[in-house]
Amino acid sequence: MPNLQIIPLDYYIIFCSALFAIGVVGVLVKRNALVIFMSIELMLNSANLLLAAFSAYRNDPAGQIFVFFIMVVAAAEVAIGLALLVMIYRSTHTIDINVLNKLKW
Amino acid sequence: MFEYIWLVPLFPLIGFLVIFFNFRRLKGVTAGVLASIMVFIPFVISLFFFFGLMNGAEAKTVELFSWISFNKLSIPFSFLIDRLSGLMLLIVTGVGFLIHVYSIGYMKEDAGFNRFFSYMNLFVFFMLLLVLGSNYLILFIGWEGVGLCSYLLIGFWFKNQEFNNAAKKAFIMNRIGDLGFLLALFMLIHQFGTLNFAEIFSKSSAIPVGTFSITMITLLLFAGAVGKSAQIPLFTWLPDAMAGPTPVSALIHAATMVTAGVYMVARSNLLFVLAPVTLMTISVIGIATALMAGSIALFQNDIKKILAYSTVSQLGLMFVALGSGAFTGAMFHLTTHAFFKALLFLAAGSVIHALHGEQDIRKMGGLKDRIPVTFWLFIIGSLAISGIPPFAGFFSKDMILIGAFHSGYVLWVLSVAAALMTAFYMFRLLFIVFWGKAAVAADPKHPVHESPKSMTIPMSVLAVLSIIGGFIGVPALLGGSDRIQVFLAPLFSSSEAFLKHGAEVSESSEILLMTIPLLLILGVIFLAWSFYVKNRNIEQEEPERSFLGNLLYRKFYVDELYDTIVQKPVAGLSTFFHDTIEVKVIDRFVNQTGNLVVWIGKNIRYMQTGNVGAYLFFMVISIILILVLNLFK
Amino acid sequence: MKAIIALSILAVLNMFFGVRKMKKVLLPLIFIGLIITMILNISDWGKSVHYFNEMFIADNFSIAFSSVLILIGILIFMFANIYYKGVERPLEDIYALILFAIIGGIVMASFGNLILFFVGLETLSISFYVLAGSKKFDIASNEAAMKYFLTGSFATGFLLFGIALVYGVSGSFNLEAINTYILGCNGNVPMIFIAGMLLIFIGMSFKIAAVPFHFWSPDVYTGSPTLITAFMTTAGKVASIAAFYRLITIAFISLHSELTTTLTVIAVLTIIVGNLSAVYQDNLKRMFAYSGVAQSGYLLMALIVLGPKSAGILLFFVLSYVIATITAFAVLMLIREERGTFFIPAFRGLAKNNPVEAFAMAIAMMSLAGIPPLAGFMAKYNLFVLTAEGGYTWLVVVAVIGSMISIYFYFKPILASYFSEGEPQHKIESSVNFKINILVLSILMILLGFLPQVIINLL
Amino acid sequence: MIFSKYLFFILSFIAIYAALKVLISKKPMHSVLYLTLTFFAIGGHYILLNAQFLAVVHIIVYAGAIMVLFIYTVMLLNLNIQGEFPKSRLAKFASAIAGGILLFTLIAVFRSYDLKVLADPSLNQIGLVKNLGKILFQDYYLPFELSSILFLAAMVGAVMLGKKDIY
Repeated sequence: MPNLQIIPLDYYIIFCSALFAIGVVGVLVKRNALVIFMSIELMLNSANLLLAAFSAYRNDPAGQIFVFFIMVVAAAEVAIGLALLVMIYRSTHTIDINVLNKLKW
Repeated sequence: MFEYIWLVPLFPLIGFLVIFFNFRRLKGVTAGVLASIMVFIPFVISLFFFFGLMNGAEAKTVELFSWISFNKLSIPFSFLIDRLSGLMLLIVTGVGFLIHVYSIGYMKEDAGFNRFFSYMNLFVFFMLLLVLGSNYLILFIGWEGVGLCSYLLIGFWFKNQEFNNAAKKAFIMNRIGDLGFLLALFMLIHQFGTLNFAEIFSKSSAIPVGTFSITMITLLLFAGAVGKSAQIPLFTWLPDAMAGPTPVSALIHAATMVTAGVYMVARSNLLFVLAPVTLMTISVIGIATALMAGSIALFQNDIKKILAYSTVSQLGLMFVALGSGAFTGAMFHLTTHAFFKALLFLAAGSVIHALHGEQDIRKMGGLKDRIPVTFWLFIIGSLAISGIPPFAGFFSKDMILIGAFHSGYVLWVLSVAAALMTAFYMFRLLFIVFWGKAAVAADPKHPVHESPKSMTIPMSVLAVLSIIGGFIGVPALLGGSDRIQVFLAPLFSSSEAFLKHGAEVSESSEILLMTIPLLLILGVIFLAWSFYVKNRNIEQEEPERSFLGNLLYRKFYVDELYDTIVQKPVAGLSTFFHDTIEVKVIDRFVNQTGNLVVWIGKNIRYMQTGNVGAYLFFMVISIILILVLNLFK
Repeated sequence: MKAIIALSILAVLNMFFGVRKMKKVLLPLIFIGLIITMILNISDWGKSVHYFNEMFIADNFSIAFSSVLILIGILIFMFANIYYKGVERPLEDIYALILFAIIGGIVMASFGNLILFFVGLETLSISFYVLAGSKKFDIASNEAAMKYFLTGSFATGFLLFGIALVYGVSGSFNLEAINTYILGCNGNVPMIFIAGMLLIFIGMSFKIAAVPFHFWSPDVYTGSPTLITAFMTTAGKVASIAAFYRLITIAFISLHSELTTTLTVIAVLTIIVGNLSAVYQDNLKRMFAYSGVAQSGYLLMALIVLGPKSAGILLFFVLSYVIATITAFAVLMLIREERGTFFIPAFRGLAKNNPVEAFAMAIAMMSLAGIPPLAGFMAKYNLFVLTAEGGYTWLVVVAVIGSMISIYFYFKPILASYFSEGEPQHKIESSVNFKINILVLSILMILLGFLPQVIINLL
Repeated sequence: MIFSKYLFFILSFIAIYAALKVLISKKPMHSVLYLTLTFFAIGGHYILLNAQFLAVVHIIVYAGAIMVLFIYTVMLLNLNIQGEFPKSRLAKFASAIAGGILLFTLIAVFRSYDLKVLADPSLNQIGLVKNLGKILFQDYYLPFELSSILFLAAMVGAVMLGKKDIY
């Protein structure tokens, strides 16, 4: 029996898509590596929320478990990403991704 | 006894491996002797096989191991020994052995002696694989392998950039042909579900004549043959390939590898007769090549280049035979051509050797008395190639001409013209090189000397073969029994039914067909004699003269007549073919294709801008495209 | 499963000895460990064990590809001492990361559930990000790592979103369950599911560097330390294509026909762009990067036509690619060590002074180019036959033309080492051990060319 | 339950506003802070979905660990004074268009399918620690263990990148 009171799943999907698109635009629009990382985190988070929503509306815990693993991976990725960022900063003294153009053609 | 067929390719392979891995250690002529033995043993085995086949032994497929098998498709690694491969086996090992022996003397002073012999043995191995393979895949592997060896050997003296370019050109041109071959293989799999000769040919008999797919397959196979056997438009690599050592030219670029195309077409005769369009294409391309290469050869001045163009021309004639359905004629000419062209190349090598590397015939002359053995051998070779009875070339050329006659008078006339050109340029070469005065003063430090025994003996054997080789195919008209026709009949008889012949040639007209070309050839030889012996009319690099001055300089009116009516136009045509068609059109086309690829490569890499932002942007665009195109159809 | 446990123990042991500065122990330890892992891995052959609630499936396919991955590990460590010749440090961290990446790869070849797939993929990727930047004071290496990280985690975002959509519709992460769901739809699969599937495929296309998601690979492979490049091109490709194959054949097999057009277009683009871009490169390392892109295109062909033999052919292709690539990289590393450059002239006169190295390089390049009768030829040949049988003749035509073009650049080092004029460079000293290793690999390439059935019939 | 709907809109608005602000802000530090705000809003969504465990972990991991790392980096490298690296207007415009098309594609895809709602999230118990813990350590034991390898790899990697050796 559909409960009219609950929030429709569509809302979550649209919200998550919007968040995902904002993340994508952030990656494309920014040159600051740090902000690009943050945008990627946004993308991951939108996927997380989507999974959690699906999981809750299906009454299936697997989705929430996956969210848990995505958080694990995101933490690891951020640790590595920031370490790389520091490394780049040490050699170029900037975090502008446009300076990464030695390798081309 | 055919179970032991795998021994035949095994020996050259062992030879290659042993020499290749010890090529620092082997001293003196050891490598050469070893390599020769490794070709001699297969030759002996092949002889046994051949006599077995002559005595009526059945053709046999010897499966060594299962190689590739899909649910439907299975390709065993197996050898096929039948009369066709038996004949080829004999040519490859026999001529190969003689040339190996010759090379011991020829290459003795070369620093790359051991390397040379390892490549030569590898070549023989691949050639045997090509000949023995019982399916198109093994044939293709041999095909690629001989190409690779030819490439290695053309570029053998790799210090010279020009030689290197020649090697590259040979490689590229062969690749273009191979593309056709490979596509044909896939189409064969698609059509027949197998690559085995026996299965394909048994299945093909059920297919009506002129089907599109068979026509495509045969045209693509022929494209492979065009590349390998140097036909129009892919023939220009062969003259350039003369950059390699002379024995290589003799073995690979005259006797064996370049004839692989002819062999392949003859092997697939049951497919080709199903495609009349292809057969006609083969005839047209063959005769065009024969005429074009022949006319280019008329006025070349490099001894090896002349022989190279001659090879192209003779291969053209073989294709004429194939195209007109005279498969036996093609194989016969292939055999005799292997003998006399190898002989001519080796003799040319001997001349070059005697003159310490000189290849320009204008700087030769009067060698008749100084290197008499080579001289006589050269005469035998020239008579054989020109088709003077009773030398080998007469009979095989006769068979081709009769085959061409069946396809129409025009083809016959053009083939005769090609044969006449052959006689002219061969005797021009002979007369210029051996008659007259020595063009270069004898250098006391490097006297002109006859070649050593290790070189003359193989040549003599080849000369004997060039004399008697034709007797395996003496036509009934001359009281022979045409043994080669009988020998190869099991392979070609079933395709006879598909060929529509013109009117049966009566005995009297056959005599005419035999004698008219012969008389013409004799006339052409006389012409060459009057040009180059009597009047010694050799265009040295001399100052430009006005037309009037020229008229005064050449006192004989007859000469002028010849000059304007015969020589000028022919020479003009010859230059035109060489300078315009070959160099400008074909070479340029090949080079441009290569350049185009490089140009695209050069520019396409700028897509890789080096900017991550751009990469990410491209990715997003592609993702959107993929999503939209897939979801909103 | 056993292989993963053994590798984890090995990695930890390796770090332990590394911290203790016992440099001499490390490589022998890793060799023994990897060989034990290989044996443990193969011991499950034919049993098809399903571990942990269908999480991890050790069927023959996964064991075969895991073995290839372990083999890559053995080969890479074989040549590690050449690359890290003058380094004092025990380098246990780099070795450990290589082992971790192999674990990730094995998981990717054996998963039965998208959660495990994701964890494996990320283990592999994170190790790769770090390894790419492991030459810390080399700006090219930094740049490679950063580019790889940015593009890689971006692609991961799309992959995750795709997984979320697939889960949202089908309600499970289990591959079999997803397939059951698709079958239950009776051909009326919702668009949202297809969108999710496409996003997953886009993520995988990124990992195997297929055009138009290949942009990272030339730069990353050029900038990374050479040994790592050799590792990443091989292990990354093998693991990703295995995962891709598993996804397609188990989860999305019923929707395969929907995908073929997209896959074909991607394969064609990949072959063309990869081969053409490599033509102009004189920097061998970069040339390898582009040619690796082209090879991905051939790999994709195996996913387009799925027959009973396509897994075997994929395995054979991957194996021949791995052996040839690592052999070529080994010689390349040696030359770089001595001559300081990756450019073609460094190969001049190699045949004269270092015949073994030149021979191995020539065999490897010819195998990659697909010259018969070497392994690479048989691999390509079988693949093309498979595709032609499936009716994709024009795809085969493109692939054949592509490999014709590839001969041009693959032959550059052979030409330089055997045929180039000019003064040959001085001799490069190399150990007997190294010579034997590359010779064995060359012989393997020749042997495999004659016995493709042995490998293909395994699966 | 109207209340929860309002809460959804408020949280969504905060999240999207903050997410946009992450992009618009010129100083990295501001971006980081706005991102933290977004994360808190998403945490609110988790609670709304009755996924308490995830909400807690989310706050701890993202707001607690990841954002602290970001802030640390910003301060360590003194990035705030570096300011912006502006992209050209065209690039910005193209990016926005691309993102917009992506969004529309996704929404169009979702609109075409009526997602079945099988359960009321406010009533089910799956998001509780007890339930999740049981499943995690029974069915998903293997990925859990493997994630320890992943962490080990990340740790080794981060330490290695931080050291001052050449290799």
